[in-house]
Amino acid sequence: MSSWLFLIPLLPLAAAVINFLFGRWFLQHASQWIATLAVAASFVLSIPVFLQIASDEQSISQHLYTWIPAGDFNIPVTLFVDQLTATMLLVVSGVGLLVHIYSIGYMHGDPGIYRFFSYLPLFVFSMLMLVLADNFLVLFVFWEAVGLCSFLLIGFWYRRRSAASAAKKAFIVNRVGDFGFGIGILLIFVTYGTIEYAGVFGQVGDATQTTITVIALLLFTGAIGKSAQLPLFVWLPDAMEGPTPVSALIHAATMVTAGIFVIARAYPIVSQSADAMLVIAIIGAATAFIAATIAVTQYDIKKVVAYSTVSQLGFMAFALGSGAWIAAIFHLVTHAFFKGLLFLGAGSVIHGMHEEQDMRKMGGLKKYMPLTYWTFLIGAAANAGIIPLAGFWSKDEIILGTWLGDQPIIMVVAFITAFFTSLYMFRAVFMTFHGEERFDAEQVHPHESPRVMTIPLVVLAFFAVTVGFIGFPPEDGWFHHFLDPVFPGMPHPDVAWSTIVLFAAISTVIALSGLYIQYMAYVKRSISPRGISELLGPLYKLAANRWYLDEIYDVLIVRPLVAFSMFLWRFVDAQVIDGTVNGVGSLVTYTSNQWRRAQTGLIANYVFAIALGAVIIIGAFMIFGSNLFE
Amino acid sequence: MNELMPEHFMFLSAALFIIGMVGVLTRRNVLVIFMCVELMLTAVNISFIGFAWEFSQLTGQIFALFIIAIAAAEAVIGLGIIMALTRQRDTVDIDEVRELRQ
Amino acid sequence: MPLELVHPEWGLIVPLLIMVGTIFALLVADLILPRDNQGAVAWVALAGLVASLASLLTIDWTAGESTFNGMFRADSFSLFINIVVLVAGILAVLISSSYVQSLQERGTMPMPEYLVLVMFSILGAMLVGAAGDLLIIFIGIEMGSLAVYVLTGFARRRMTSIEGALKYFLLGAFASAILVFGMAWIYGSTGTTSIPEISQQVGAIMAGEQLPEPALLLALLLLAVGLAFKIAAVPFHMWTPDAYQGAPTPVSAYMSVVPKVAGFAALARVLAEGLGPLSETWLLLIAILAIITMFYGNVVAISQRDVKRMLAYSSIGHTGYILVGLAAFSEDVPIEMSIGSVLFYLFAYTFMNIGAFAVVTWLQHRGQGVDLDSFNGLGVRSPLTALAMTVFMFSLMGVPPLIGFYAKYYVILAAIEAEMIWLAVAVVLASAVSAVFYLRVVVAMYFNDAEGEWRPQTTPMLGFGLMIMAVGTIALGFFSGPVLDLAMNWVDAFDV
Amino acid sequence: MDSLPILSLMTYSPLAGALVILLWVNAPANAARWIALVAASASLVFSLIMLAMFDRGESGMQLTESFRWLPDVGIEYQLGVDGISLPLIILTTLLVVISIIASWDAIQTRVREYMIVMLLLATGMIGVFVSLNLFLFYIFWEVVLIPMALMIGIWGSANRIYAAVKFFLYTLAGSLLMLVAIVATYQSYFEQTGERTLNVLQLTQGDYSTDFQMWVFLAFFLAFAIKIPLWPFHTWLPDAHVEAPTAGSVLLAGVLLKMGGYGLIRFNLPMFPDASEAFAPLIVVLSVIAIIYGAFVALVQTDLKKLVAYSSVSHMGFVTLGIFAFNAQGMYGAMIVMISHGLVTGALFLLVGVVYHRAHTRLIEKLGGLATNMPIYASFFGLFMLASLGLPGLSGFVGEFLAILAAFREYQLAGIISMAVVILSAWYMMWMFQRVVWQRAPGEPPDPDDPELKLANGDAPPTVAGGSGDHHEDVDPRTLTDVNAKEILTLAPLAALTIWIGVQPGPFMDLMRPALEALLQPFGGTGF
Repeated sequence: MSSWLFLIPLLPLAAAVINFLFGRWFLQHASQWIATLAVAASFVLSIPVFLQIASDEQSISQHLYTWIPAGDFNIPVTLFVDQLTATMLLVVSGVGLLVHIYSIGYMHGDPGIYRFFSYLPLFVFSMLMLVLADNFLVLFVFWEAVGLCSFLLIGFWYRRRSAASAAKKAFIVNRVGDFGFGIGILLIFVTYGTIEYAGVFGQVGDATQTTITVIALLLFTGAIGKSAQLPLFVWLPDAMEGPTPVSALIHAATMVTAGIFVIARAYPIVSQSADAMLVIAIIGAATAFIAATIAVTQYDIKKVVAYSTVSQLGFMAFALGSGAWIAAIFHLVTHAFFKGLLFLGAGSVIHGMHEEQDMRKMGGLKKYMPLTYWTFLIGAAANAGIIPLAGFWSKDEIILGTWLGDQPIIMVVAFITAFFTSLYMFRAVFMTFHGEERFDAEQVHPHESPRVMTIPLVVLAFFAVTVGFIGFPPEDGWFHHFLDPVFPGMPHPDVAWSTIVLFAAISTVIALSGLYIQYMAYVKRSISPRGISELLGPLYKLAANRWYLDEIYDVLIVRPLVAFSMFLWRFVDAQVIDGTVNGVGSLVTYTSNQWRRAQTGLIANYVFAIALGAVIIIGAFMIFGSNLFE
Repeated sequence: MNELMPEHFMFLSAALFIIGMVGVLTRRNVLVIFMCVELMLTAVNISFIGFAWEFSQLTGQIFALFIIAIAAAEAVIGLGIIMALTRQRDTVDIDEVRELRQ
Repeated sequence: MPLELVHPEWGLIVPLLIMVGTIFALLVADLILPRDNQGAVAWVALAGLVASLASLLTIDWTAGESTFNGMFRADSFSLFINIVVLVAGILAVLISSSYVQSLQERGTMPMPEYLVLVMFSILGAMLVGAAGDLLIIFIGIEMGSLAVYVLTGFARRRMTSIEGALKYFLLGAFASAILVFGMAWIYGSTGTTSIPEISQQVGAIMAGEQLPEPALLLALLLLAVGLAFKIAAVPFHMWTPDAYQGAPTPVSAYMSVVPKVAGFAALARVLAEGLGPLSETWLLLIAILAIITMFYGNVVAISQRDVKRMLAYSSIGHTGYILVGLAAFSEDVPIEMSIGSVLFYLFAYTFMNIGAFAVVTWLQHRGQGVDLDSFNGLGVRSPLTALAMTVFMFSLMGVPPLIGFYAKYYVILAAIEAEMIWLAVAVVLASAVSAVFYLRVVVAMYFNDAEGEWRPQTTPMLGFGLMIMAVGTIALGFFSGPVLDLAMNWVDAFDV
Repeated sequence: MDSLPILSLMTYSPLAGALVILLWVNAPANAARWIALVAASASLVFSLIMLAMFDRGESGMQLTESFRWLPDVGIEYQLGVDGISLPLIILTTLLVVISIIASWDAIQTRVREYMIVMLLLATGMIGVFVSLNLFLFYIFWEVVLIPMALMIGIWGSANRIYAAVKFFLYTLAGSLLMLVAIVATYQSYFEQTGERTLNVLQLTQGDYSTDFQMWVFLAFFLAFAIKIPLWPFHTWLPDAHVEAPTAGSVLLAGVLLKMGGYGLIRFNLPMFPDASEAFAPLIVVLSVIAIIYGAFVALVQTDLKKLVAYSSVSHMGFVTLGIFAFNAQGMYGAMIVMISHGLVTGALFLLVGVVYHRAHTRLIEKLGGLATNMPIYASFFGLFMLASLGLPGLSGFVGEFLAILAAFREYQLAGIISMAVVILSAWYMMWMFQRVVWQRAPGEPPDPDDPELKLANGDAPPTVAGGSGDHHEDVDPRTLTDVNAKEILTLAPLAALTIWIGVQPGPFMDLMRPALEALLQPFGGTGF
């Protein structure tokens, strides 16, 4: 079967190219079907791959061609599938397919639809290649490629300054991460002489502990950028400028999890360095907490979901950091479904509200768009970790993992964050669908979205409910056994049922308390959110202003660099270097003007010059060159 | 007691030559300068003759003859140019002839 | 002692005899032809020059025969000098005939006299080239100079012309006096005026001694000074800018080449051949003169607006380059390149420098001045002329593949073969400086817009001359092989 | 040597075209254009034939031609190609054809002269890459200067004369010392072997004393460093680029800069290995400075051409960085960067030319929203923008990554610092792209549903006064037409090659392998 493995990424690529070349003049709306079919095909093709991996636990690989034959730096392009990849294949192509279907409805009538449906499959292609790569450089290539697609799709409505800026910001911030990632690859090559997974992982131990730590951290810098960890997550909220399906696919379900995927992929290296894992855990926890606090204060429905994404990515990160590898991947999978669902739901709301995103102008939409409501509710509940939805199992397991990986502080942070999670999720639900209608009924006529959009919602909702059970019972589910080969030598502490139940109970209580508070606040109105925000004062302002990260970057990095560049250009280039060059020129001219004065025009002086010259020469020779005076 | 030695010729010619040179350097009148040049040539002639006398050859004397001839030609041309000058501008003072400079 | 008259070998002096004949023909033509229509004489002169050039073939130069008791020598060196000056003469006649006849200069300029003077100075230069005796060198140089003094003042109604002539004449006479005084001292300290004998005598004197005796040294320096004046080496160059600027343009063209050639021929004959054994003494002097000269000339040229004056300074700069070749001379191991590069440079210089002046002449014919602005927009007004001027400028700048580059290359080669890398570096630095003012002309021609009135006029002869020189400047570089071989033969000429 | 003198044919067919135009005194403009196009295409065809005749297995010079020219001074007419020069030659011939097509409509004044100059330039550039005799090389090297200076000075924009003169003097001054060095090498070889030759392959055999190598190396290096241009010898480049006509910029960036890198590879390394080793650290430092410096300065440019020019300084830094790491990746990197930079930057200048031809300004703040009416243009622009900022899968990445890797192997810090360019290049390129191709022009009414307007913040662009001296009224992109067939014809091949090299550089690298291996022998040939 490995013979047609290459079709899985190729079909979306083909669709992308066709739509890009012919979309504008020939295909127009037809492009959407080409794209959707291609992605569907690659989804269908990935199923047997998954099944084969599941049945016989052999990894598959297919060599395509040699990319860079630069002496001993020889980079093949080889597709490689193991359990981790297989899982990602299904997630990517599956969610990708649903988003494609959804987009048919969402993007209907947009003049640039052919661009949309060439960028989107291009993204699917890149993401598939990213997970299929068998060496770090190819991984890096498509790491950048997904970044490009995200750039193109965020800037899809490029005539908006905000969209264009957001796209640029996303790409550049990601590049900051890639800077470290790239150096990591260089270091890997210099250390191990190869950058193919097999080769590297085979000889991890050969390097010194510091080297391993440095490599691990460098790889993680890449993840920080791509998976929107502190301090680089600033690009993700802005990325919401893109069409909502894009946010669902790229900025929730797949691309942003690439960082998590890479760390998991680099398990043999990362797991060797306790320091690196600690750093990862801390950064992850911090990210999860900060993002959650911000999410509570946002009014833009998409921004809420976006920050929740950042927060969830933080969960995955510190899961990895504290050794709960499988839990992280598990959460990655469940998160893909419920977060995708949440975004699509939000999109459906926005669609129904005529592109209105501010929750303060919504409310009581429940009766206008019931299907959207229920699906969104499921997603929110899953995200908040209400038993028995998917989010509950994975998140609960992560928190458990932190305890098992004895990181008590992280665990506490995790619980607090979980509380905030349910706060902002249900805040969004109640502000949007309950309470009185705050929109002006003359202009806005809320309506349910068309079938093509709601069906994906339902499918995703179904998974958001069920997918959690692949990880049941906790620590010992089918999913764990499936992924086990990917993380060889990972400790399997056998956990007492009591512990599991205890943790489950705690997180359920937390989740429900959040739900209760928000119900009181936005439905029963017995608590005034404004009152609380005034109570918190500066803390609230801090969160509401996204912890001032953008401003800090602007003042500390952007402006100084621009000033420095101006200095280099205006002073070093124009004054120093060119000044020297022109200085030589003017010096020669000046000398010329001085020397020409010797030419007085007076014969007397001319004769004198001749005589003087003769005398000097003769004199010089008489003194130095002869024995006249002896 | 004092018979003629080659040195006498040489010192005489050297003296004349330097006198001529100084004249050229100091005087401003074209004609005088020209005369000084002629004086220098004469000095050369003397030294040639002197050497010829010393070596008792004819070569030097022939050379001197040629110098005299050429000096004559030079005189013709020089005076011609000076005439043209005076025709253009009524002066023989070289300091007034400095349109071309720098 | 008795002088026995030997029967001279007239065969060896045929080229000179032809020149003399031409001169008589011109004088006769002057008598018979009416004043107002003397265009034909130009053809007479050309015919004479070409015939003389052709007659060079009748002589076997490699034999190095000589006549008049070795006073006149027909060797490869003199052959090369003859070729250069005759070619220069042809080009000069081509570019000047129309200028002299037309009324560019106030007051008439009688064609035949002009040509006669040109012929005389060429004859002088040929004599210098063939000189085997100081006397011949003196006569040749004077013959050339005297003629050129007159030519400089030939526009006798224009004060600047007179002024140039006067300055040139007075300084020239002064320098000749110094030169001939030097000759006297040579004669005094060696007892002969024949160059080969001088070299033997000096060799004998120097045998064993490190330092030359003062008299000989004095003689050497006086000669060097006298000749340095003729080739316009700093600080004996003062006359050059004024004379070039004052003289009628074709004359400037002519006098920028032939007297220089004569001067270098004399230098080579006297210093390299006659005083070769003294070379340790004079090489350094020449090298220093070379550097001072090339930098002074090129630097001062930058601040000139008058193109003729600019070219005058540039010609001073080129003197510096050529001196480098001479400074590469060495007595014991003959470096073929040294004098060879000097000769080749003179050859190359003939084409590009006369060419540059010719374009100025061409512009004056069309009512333009001689300052830089009169070149504005030439690229549009007359693309071909502009192209020719561009070729000359870049060639003078030493940009490949033009002949000027080859000349400079050989000079540098000579310097480096003589292990004087600093001299080579000086040459290229000076060329870099020179690029500035040569480029300025090109900029004016192509980048600036035309201004001033434009008097179209047909000057076939001048155009033809321009074409020859442009083509020569381009082509003779590629095929510089034979020319170079010819130049290299100086070695067997000066049996060093 | 086989019958067909393919190299000479390739080199002189443009010259022949130039002569035809020159002699046909009153040729109509179109005739001149067509003659030029035919001549250039002929040379392109010949270069492709050469590629076909080329034996990829061989490391030495191939298709050599030679005849004795001025033997007594060691000057011979010797041509030949190897895996190093071949790609650059084809790049040259291709770019020349493209430039001629690109100036078809853009140049309306003095077309005859323009085409003559263009063809002379072509012959000079090809000659530089094929000549094996130092003298011949020097001739071609200098011959390139004059037509380029004329092109800038005559057909350039506002401040052209200053730029032309600066370009000419700068580069001439640089190359003159090389002339002395050439002669010195010749002499030194003559003293060693008693053989008078300027043939590079022979001169490489000689062994020169170390201090001799030192100064001769520097003399060569100066000439090449100015051409590349390496910091701090780069200041002629922005002026020249800004003032030159589009085709001029294309050839300047596409080929002339490569002559510097080629010279280093062909002459400095083989002839003076000791000096190369000795100076390597210094040069690596300069390269890193150039890479970062160029990127920073590009960050604040307001003139499109200046921005691309400074980005060139940054990119070309990778060439020297790779070369002087002395390992396989470095050499491959340097070569591929040269090719890729030729394609990408050439294309970027073409694109700038397209918009300049329509909107008559190159000022970034005057432009905007080009994507709306010029979708094809926008696509090309995006592609080359991405290639220039080193997006993997496009040509830029392969070369630069290899160069960085090579540097990282030898000088870790240099590798790390130069890696930072991935951020900076993304920054300035994306900023430019966002301003010019996306958003809206200042001339247009703003977007009503732009949230930016409601909460008016967002990154304020670094606004800098100055830039090109062209007229400045705002441009309304709605009046601009998309690229026409001719322009697509010029851009498409570059795009294709850019993608090809990015996706599968293998064939190109196989072409160079033998030559590069041989080149690296004296340096231990690490990395193979």
